[in-house]
Amino acid sequence: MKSNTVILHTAALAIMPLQLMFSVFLLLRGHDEPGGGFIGGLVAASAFVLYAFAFGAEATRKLLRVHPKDLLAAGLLFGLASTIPALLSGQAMLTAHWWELPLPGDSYLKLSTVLVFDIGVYLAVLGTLMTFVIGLMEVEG
Amino acid sequence: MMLTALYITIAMVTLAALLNVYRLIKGPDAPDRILALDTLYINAIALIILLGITLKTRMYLESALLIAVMGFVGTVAMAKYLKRGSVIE
Amino acid sequence: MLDRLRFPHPWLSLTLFVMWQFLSDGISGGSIVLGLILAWIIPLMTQGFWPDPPTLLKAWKTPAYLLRVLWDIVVASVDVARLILSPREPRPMFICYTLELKDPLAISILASTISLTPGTVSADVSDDNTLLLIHALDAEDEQEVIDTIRNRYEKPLLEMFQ
Amino acid sequence: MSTFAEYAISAMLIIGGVFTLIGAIGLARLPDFYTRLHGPTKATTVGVGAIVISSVIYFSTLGRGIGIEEILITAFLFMTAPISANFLAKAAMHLEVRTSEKTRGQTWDQ
Repeated sequence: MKSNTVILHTAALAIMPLQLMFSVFLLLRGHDEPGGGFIGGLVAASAFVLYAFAFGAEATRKLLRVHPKDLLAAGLLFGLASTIPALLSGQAMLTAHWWELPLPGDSYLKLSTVLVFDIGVYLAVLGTLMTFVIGLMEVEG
Repeated sequence: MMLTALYITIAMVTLAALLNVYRLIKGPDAPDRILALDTLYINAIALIILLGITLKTRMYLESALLIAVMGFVGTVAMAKYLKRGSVIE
Repeated sequence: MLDRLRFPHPWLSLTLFVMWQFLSDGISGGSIVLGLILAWIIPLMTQGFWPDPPTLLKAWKTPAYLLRVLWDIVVASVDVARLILSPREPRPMFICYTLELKDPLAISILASTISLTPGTVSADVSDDNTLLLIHALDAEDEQEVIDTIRNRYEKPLLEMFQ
Repeated sequence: MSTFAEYAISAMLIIGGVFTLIGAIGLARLPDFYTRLHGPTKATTVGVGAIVISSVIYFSTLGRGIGIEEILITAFLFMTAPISANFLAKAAMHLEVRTSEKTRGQTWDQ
């Protein structure tokens, strides 16, 4: 490995889980408070970028497991899927639909097409940024 | 009394930010400028928290956390660029 | 699939789970389910890259160390503040410090501690993890700084990581 | 809000402001890069820490509970400040930034 990166290694390993959790938090609270898919995707991308600083391009690719372009495509598919319930019930495209799943402990898991759309944005942003970063790595060789 | 303390603190942090801008412009070297930027974003976090206290809302704390996350990655990226001439090896 | 359902880093998982309960405004069925999922997936993603699991043999010594560091951080800031405000020129010095610690995590903790405590910033770790370059803002004597660090921070860390 | 809480919040705010300002004065006034590194890593981090504590006290007296965000911000700043300082010092050593004449000891670059 490159000259001493002990401190960066430890830092990346300690900070990355926090960043990933924060990104999921931002994604999920996006419907009725500030936050949402875009900023959540940015934070997730920053976690992976920090990882790339510490461990290099190959390790980041391995960590992602899929090619970032596939993430981007999956995000777009999620966005498309969020339009289907409205179309099936004969309303205007992208009309929001809500379902509530009862859970033990007297609480509900709120699912909605808005959330599906937000997950799509999240994946698309993450995929785009990681495509940039990995593309730049390949240019530099 | 708390309000007075709040305004004095806001004035002090703003002054601190101005001093950082002075260092940012004067340099003399690239690491100095990055250090000034790093301190500037920490001051921005302080200002956002103070704004939240003034407006009695916790809505802005997420943005402060966001600046902390992104600012750190930015500082590391710039320092790595100076050291290697490239950000990712 | 089932053999993947394990927690490679129980402490990390526990921290993530507890933190998620706080983040999602109180404990509810939904937050517990999501917290468990996150506490499972995130450590699993990064597990291959942790160095040999840090063996915190004496975990109960951590709070004492943290409190000491926290107190020293406050003292350090007052020291630095006084120096910045006094008209006297500081006497900076670069110091080479020989590490006794071997564990990478322990070295990182020591370096961070040094950066946050009185008058010193750790500037670099040598390639073979045996030397630490320290910049002292206002040092009288090289040996004095080395002794302080050795007794105050490295000894407790040595006891914690073996 | 009780008077005691109000005094505590005011004191914490002023302490935070003073430390932040001193960190910035150090950044503007000290002679070379390595000495300037000391201001932001210590004084500014502690300053923001004090301001965060006052925010925690304030919102808990308003009855909105203790938020994890403040704790996360503090933990994050205390974790990242030394690492940024370390990286900037490495970059400065690589670029062979001028040190003030009074500096004793040698830098190294690898």
